Amino acid sequence: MALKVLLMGRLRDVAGWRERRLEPVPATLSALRDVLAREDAALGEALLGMGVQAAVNKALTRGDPALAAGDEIAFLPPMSGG
Amino acid sequence: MALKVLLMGRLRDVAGWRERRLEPVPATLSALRDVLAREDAALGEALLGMGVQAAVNKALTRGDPALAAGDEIAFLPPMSGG
Amino acid sequence: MIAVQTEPFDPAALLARFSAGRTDCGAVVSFTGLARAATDGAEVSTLELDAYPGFTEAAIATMETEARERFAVKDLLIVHRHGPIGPGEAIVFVAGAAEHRRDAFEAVDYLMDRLKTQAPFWKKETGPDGDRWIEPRAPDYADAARWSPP
Amino acid sequence: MIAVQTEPFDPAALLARFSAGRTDCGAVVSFTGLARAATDGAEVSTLELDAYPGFTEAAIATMETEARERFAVKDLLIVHRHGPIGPGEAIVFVAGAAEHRRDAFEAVDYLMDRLKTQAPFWKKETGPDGDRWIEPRAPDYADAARWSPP
Repeated sequence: MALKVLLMGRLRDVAGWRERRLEPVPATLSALRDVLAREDAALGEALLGMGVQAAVNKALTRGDPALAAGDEIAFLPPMSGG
Repeated sequence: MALKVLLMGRLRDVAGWRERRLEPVPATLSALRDVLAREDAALGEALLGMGVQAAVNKALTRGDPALAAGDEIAFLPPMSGG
Repeated sequence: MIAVQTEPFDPAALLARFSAGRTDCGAVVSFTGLARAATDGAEVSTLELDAYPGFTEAAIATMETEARERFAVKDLLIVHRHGPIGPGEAIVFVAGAAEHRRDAFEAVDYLMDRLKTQAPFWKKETGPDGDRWIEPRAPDYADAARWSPP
Repeated sequence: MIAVQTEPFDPAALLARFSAGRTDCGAVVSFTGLARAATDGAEVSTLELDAYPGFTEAAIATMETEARERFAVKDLLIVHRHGPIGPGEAIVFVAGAAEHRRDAFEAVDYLMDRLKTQAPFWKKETGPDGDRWIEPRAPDYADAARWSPP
């Protein structure tokens, strides 16, 4: 099983995609960022931008969690409702 | 022409009236209070109660204005809308 | 706009009319004051508000003017009922529209503090335990004191 | 109660339903956020909000729970739209009912500050000058910082 990667907000415009499956599964969140940055330097930079957070399986995460097949990773620029 | 005297709120319950005409016209607001107090001591006391204000011709007044025939005097306990 | 009336009014209809066609305002705040069925545990069957015709409208109009001077609002609406009011019925409706929400919140909050402590109405609650006149509570005066003098 | 939906909604109808039959609450405060036709002078033809299904609802539900713990409210309602939204249409509606008005005002004010800075939506304005992503403004973060941490 692959990893599911989601981009939200302006990250979608930077990358030109919203959702993809990724195989093989990188071991950690930072390894996933590296894989994406090697393919698309602009996206790699945007993922490290001010206020961009990551959620693993719909829970906000801090640090560098390990990833497993079937996980859903979302990259979230600053949020704003209302 | 007489003076028109209005009572609002709980002053109406104390006095048992809401509006009356008064003749002769007392010279000042304090003289009017004295006239009313002589007729009804409970009302006289209530008129001096905490937060009771007076309006002459629908304008709040401070001090002891002179009164004239045709004036409308209202005694106003603490106000509360909403 | 202000209205002081004995007729019941529908806060939702007022909000609909107040908000209609606003493409210049990001924020509409409304306050509805409802007559409660009990105060401090004592049952209330009717709330009766007396107004002083002419004087009451003028005082509320002054409050509205001062709120417009104080906050960056595009529009304000104050509707206040008097006469007998049953539990669950609306006593007052205040709405504010502004480009940004802080002005709308503060204008409505400010007007309610002013109305509670300074609007010329006198309120009597009638219930099975008799009548009682309602005057502003200590927190009402404390709330009103949060705003600097005009 | 919370709802996150793409369907348009009518704030007045929500207020009517939210206020109906309340004889235990003296105060109902509502906030309606409307899509503006222009931001900082730039014309906006459409506002588009993206949500993250599941994650967005959960984050808003947490905010509602925290507001209930923080303020003495009897009821809260949050309705938030996503997808494309035209000028003048409602984006968000928040209502709070409380025995006393301060709790109702503060709960709605608090929820709007949280929603503006922390609700998982991403907003894009589309107009004749192109697209732009909208992120919280400095005053939004300042407003949110007024509340002590949970």
